[in-house]
Amino acid sequence: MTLHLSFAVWLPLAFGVAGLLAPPRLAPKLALAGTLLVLGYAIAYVIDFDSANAGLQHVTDEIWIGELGIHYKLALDGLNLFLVLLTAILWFFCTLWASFGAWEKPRLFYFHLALAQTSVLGALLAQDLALFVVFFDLMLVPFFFLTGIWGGAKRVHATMKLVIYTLVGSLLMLTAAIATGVLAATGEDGLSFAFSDLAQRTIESSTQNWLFLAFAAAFLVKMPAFPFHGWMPDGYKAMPLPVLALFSAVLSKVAAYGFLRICLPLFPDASEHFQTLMLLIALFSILYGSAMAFTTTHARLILGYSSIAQLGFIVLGIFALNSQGAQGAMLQAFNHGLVVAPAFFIVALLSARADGSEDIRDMGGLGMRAPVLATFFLIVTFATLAMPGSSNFVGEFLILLGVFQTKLAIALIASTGVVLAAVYALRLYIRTMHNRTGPRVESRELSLRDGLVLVPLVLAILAIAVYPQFALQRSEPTVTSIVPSALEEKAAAAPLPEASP
Amino acid sequence: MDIGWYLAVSALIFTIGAAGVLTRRSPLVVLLCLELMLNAGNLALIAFARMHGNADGQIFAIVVMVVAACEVTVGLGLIVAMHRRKLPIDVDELRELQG
Amino acid sequence: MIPFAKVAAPDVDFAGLAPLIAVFGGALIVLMLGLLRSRAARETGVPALSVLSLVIAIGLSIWQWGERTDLVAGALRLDELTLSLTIIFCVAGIASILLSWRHVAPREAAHGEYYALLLTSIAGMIVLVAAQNLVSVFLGLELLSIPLYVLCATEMRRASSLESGLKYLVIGSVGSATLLYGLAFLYGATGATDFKDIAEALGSGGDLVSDPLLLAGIALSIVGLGFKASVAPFHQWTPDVYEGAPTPITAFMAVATKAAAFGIVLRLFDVALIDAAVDWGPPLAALAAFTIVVGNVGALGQSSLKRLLAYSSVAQAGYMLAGVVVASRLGLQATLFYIAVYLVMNLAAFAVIVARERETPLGDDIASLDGLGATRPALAWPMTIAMLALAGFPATAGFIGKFYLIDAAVDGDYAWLGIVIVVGSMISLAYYLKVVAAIWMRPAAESTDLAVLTPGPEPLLAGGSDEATGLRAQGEVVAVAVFFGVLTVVLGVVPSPLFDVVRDAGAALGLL
Amino acid sequence: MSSVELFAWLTLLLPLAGTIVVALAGRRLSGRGAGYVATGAMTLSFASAVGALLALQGLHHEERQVRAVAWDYASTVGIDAQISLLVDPLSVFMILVVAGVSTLIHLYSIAYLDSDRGYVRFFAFLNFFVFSMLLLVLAGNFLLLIVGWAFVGAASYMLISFWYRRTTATNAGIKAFVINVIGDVGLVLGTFFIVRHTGSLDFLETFEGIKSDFSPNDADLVAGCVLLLVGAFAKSAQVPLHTWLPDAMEGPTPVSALIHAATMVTAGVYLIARMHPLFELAPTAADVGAVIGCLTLLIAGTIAIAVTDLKRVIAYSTMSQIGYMIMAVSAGAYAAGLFHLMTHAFFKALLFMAAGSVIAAMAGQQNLDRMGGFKRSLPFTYGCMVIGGLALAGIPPFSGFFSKDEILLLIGDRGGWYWILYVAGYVGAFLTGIYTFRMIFRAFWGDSVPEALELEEGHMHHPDVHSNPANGEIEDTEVGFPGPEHHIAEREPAMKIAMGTLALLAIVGGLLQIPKVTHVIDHFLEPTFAESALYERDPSDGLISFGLILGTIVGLAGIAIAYVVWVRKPGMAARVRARLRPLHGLFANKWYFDELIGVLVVRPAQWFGSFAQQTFERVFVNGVLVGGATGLVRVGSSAVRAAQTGFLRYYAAMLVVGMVGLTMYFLLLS
Repeated sequence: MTLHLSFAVWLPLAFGVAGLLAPPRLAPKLALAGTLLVLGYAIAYVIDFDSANAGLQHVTDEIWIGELGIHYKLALDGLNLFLVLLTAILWFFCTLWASFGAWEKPRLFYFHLALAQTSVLGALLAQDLALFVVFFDLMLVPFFFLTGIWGGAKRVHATMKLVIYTLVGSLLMLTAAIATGVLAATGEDGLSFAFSDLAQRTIESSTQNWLFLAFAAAFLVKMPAFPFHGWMPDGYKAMPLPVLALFSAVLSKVAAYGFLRICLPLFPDASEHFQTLMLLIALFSILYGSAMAFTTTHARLILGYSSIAQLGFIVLGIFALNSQGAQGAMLQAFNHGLVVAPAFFIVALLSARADGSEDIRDMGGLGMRAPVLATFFLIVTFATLAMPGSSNFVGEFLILLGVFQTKLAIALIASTGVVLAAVYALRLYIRTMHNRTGPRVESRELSLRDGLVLVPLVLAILAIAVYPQFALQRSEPTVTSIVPSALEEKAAAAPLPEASP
Repeated sequence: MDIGWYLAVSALIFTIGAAGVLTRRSPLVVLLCLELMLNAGNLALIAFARMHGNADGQIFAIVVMVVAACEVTVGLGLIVAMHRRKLPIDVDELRELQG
Repeated sequence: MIPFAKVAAPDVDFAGLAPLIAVFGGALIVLMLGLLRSRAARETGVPALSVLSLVIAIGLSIWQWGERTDLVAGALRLDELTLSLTIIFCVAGIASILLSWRHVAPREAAHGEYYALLLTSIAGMIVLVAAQNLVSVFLGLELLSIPLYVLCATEMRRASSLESGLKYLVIGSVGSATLLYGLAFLYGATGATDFKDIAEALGSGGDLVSDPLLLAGIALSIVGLGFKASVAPFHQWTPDVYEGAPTPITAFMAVATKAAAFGIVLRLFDVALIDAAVDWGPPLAALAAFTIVVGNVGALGQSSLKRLLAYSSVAQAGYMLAGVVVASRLGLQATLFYIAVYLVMNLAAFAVIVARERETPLGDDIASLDGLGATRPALAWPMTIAMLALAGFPATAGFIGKFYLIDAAVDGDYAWLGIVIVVGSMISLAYYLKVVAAIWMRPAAESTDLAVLTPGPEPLLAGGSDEATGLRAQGEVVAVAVFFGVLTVVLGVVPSPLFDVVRDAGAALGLL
Repeated sequence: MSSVELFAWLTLLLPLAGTIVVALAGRRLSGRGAGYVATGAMTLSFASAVGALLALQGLHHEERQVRAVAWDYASTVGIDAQISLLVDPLSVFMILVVAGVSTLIHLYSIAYLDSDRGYVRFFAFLNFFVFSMLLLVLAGNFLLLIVGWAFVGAASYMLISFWYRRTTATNAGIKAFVINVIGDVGLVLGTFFIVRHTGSLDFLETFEGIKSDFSPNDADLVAGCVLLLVGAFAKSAQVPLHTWLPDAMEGPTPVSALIHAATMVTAGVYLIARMHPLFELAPTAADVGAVIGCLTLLIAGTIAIAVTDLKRVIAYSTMSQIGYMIMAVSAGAYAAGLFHLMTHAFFKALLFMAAGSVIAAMAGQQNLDRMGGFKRSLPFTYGCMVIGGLALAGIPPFSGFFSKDEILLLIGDRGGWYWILYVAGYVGAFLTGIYTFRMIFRAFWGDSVPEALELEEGHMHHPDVHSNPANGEIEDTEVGFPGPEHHIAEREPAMKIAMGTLALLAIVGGLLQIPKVTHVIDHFLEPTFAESALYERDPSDGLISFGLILGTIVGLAGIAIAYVVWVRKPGMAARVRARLRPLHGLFANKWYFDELIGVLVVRPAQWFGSFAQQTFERVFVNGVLVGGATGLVRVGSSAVRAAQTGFLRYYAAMLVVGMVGLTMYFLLLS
């Protein structure tokens, strides 16, 4: 059974272009069709996936630019399988959600949405460093327009800030990526950016360091991690919610994925060298994000800062530099995406019931006539705060266990983040659904149409909560093959000191 | 023979020309000074040609003279055009474009 | 009895000179044709003929592709570098002719002269990049510059046009004088004007490489050529001249002049002075970095699009210089690649500016683009693509170009220059994206719609004010914009053909 | 699948099924339908629990530890978490208590919660809670234990803020939840410390390997056990993590009876008993548990004397009783601790139910000062209250007497410094007597308050406007608090049955385990504690009889004092209070624990939050990082544009300067 990955990658764009040419009222339908097809593909991939195989599957490998040694190489493995699935799921449902609203210039809107999906899928599936960079930077373009054209107040300023800020990192990454390829290339075997080739070649530690830092800059800004989140508040406030849901749920994961895919395998020494630094950044992200989340009153920003904290956990797991941490990070990336998107959807519903306001001070008592909505929101809330029994908990459990075994103190401090999460998540729930009814609030039950978006996502959350093993067993071979490689090379670099007689 | 002196002179001329361009406000004088700079180059070329004992430099110099002539002509043309437009013949007045 | 003086007629390789001849010939014919009475002949025939001659020149260059011979007693060199650049000049020429057609400038300075000068300038460029002899270098340089001085000033009703002309002339002459002085020193140091001989002289070892005469020569030539390529701190004429000159001419200067300058820079430094690379490498790298910063920083907060693009062209010059600095074949190819890409990106942008200058009373102010996305998608998309490409976004030619340049820089142990390039790009985002934002994210100003809707009849009296010309049909302008916009994306996705071209050109300079 | 496993699964899943059915179909069920469905589910669950008991007894003595595995939950990279139950005497004992008491409380709630708008929601939550509790006690590995642990906390949160329009209720809810999460974290970290060495999350495997994995009092093991204790303390409301329990009384009374008396709060006791192999290998940690338990029982006792809120009195007494249990299981008196857990479940649930009846009669008013003279109007409730009270005060032959005495007996038998705990235990018993009967006397004796009189005339008091007794804000009756109708045991057969049954159990429950006479629980639990060194002990007869007598005397003395102070000499209470003002202040303000935590934890967190929000974000993140960079660029930009003067000669000058500079550089190079 061969499922060409190129289809999955380019389908959305194809439909997007078609929508651009079709009459406006068809645009949303075409977009939906495209995303649905991709979702079908993704599910097929998951079914077809050989969970025993640590290597690449469904490989597509062409030379794109021979002169620069850039391959057009796509493949699936345990690292990106579930992120691809996540992308497919969320894009379908967010497009569905978007199709509820009426956008001016609809064709352009859905075109950019599709372009975004193509670039994200490309970045996830790319098995060539340069190709990854291409898609990674391309991701920003559609979001620049989506925010700038259809965004809220101060959208132009916000979108400029967002794009420039995040590109600052990405461009450094561009140089680093090229340098990686060039410096890794040796006399006999020429320039090549394919991960498989790069993994064979070695780069001296001193060089690794600055390369690593450049990549880290790109990823940390994109996530965002403290203190590189300056663009986040404005950007989040300005984006249209369906777009924001995608941005927060998927793009940050691509950054996390970048660490696993690039930094650990290609710069093992540097990863080792900067481990503590990265762990500290992660730790601060957790604490700072949480603190911000339980002080701000803007519903979007609560989720935004909570994402900073969650991403902090993911980075924590990645830089535990052991397979538990990596597995946890992998799972958590999937979980967080799956949880935060419906959360944003719920925020949309809430503000619709609170007279358009997204400030939790204007909400309250919304659960009164909406038991179903309240229930779903409660489930999402518990998942957000990584309540045991949710898949998020399994993720955090693995992450903390991983860190616990390398840097005990950090694990202990980080665990307070779990408590803080409980505070801000419940605060959001209570201040909106419970307490006295707000002045301009009218409590309404979930409409059937909204149900179409919310119910499947919540069901997905429950499903993965009951059987996280489904994801874990598929990602395990790859993760274990990637992470220890970072460590054993380190071991090779520095042989264990002999016990002195 | 020692061409040091020739070079010194040409350098002097070049400097004078440059100084003139920098100090004079009338485009006409500026053009003259440009001529000086170019001819400083010529002098150097010929001197070197003499030193190396080959004709390349001299040919070069002759070419330069031609070119210099064209340049000045065009310059004068422009100045005339400006005069027709009643624009001040003063390089310091040309400040519409800046920033 | 008087012996017959026998003058051996030199055997001229007409095939090799064919492109040059085509352009020169075109210039002469056009000049003649310009004297005709009928307006149709002057206003349509002349540009058409000029385009034709350029097309022929392109055809001939393609025909000559692969030839590597010396022409005119070794004064000129025919190889892929020359030919590829020739094609670039001709394309730029055709574009700017199409933009000039029905533009105000040629009418004010009789059509014949206008187009003839343009063609002459192109001829000069060809000579310049083919030059492998100090004399022909200077000759070519002046041949390309002097017509441009005039062309800048052709919109004689606009004081700023004249001003830019004079400024360009004076500063340009200082530049050429400097160059000349530098060339003189080079000659003095090496005793040769032919690049080959110079290279041999340098290559022969000895302490010539550290001879003050040579070094002074190099320094002065850097200044002279850097001026043409608008390398900071010799860039200051650029914004003023670009802004003042008629927009089609600005477009031409922006792409062609820069290409020519870099063409000769490549030949002079990577062929003749290659062995002195240790001397000129570091300072050139410093200049490149400085240029990148100055250009990008200067472009911020400009409200005139032409001025903005002028500064951006300064920055781009810095990027290209990085390719020269590394003094490697890879660097040469990267530079050449970027020159081509740069041409494509800029022509798209300038075409849109021309169109808007005619459609709106706002001239080249950035506000003239407000709401373009809604009113004129055919112009909005090319401009957007061009801006994103200049900013180096992927899936555009600009990205590949930068990629290649950084690749070369890192490969030549100038990784820090690679960093400077991306830092520059970061800054550049601020103004490129501002343009894109204006196109898509601002409401359209009323006046523009009006101008679009009523493309009134052509006023009988030739040469009205800008407003009068503003209401003219301009299919060709839009066509140029769209063509180069599309090309930008195509080259961004399938750059391989361009890579083949630059590989040949790189191979042509055997010394590397 | 063996019958044991089958019954275990049924016990676990029936309440869950109940939840789902009620949640989906509840609104369609008429009247009390939801209540009946939920109670039915619980009854079946209890039945299958009994089935599990029988099936387990059917097995051979050594085989009474059954693992029931469903599927792999998270078994990857070195952890092996499955959906697996551990069915052994301990867990069966727990599910019997939990399911049994829960069934009765469901029954009680059918009537008590009637006419509450949240009726359906209530039973859905209640069933879900029982499911979580059963999951907790049946869990076969650490991960699943933690899951149950957290679910219980969540359910408790949902039920505490059941009347979510009350800010007091929501605040109490979040407080309870957050403290419970702290417990979860403790549990998780504790697990890490242990798993790190044992390499397995499964209980049985962990316990088997434990001796080889750890040396006695191994640092990691002690750390792990102490962290487990943190979890236990948070759940079981032991100092200093107890502050949520009194506030939790915001929940409906049946909730207090079920969660905050009978089941959830005893999870800590279960945990320690379950982990006894670890604690016996880490005596230091065990001693910490014992000491904290002891402290709690004293502190809670003293507070219970001072507070005036009926339910809070019972809540503090719960804390104190759980103090006994924690002390017991930490000191190795496992059977005794669990025995007390059981009897306590009976009489404490009973007390809460009775209190609920009184509160209903008071139309939601819970303040003891406003009560009095309900003896006549609420005879049945009064009877139950007295029975519960006697059991709680440890008066023979009521159940509490035997269980409490056995605990103290075995602690005394440990000798050494445990004597301190022994003495403290009796002091606690004395306090118990006082506060229990203070409560009873003040509520039921004395002269009747208007509500009581009204009830004697045969109709219940209903205020025309409902207000939250806690803070007086007007109730939002849309979510039905307090339901327009109140329900007292006297008029509701369902409540009568539930309370009657519990009263009976409270009386006879103690007979299961009478020193020297019956050892039912000892023998039943034996397989679980087979490995334990501390399990089999028989104290000297002298100690036994001394303990029994002392216990009786202390209990009676307490009651007597309560009688004197609050019945015989009215006004003496005031005088005592005046005499011991500082002490009373300390007690009445609950030893200032809330304030302490506020200063140490809450305030700093809030300060950090607002600092980040108001200062750091603006100054550093946006100011220095973003503003700094952009500012730098701006400066450069203005500089470049300032240089662009437009003066031709200036440009020429720049050109020349550049030229000279470059030439200089090159000449210096040579």
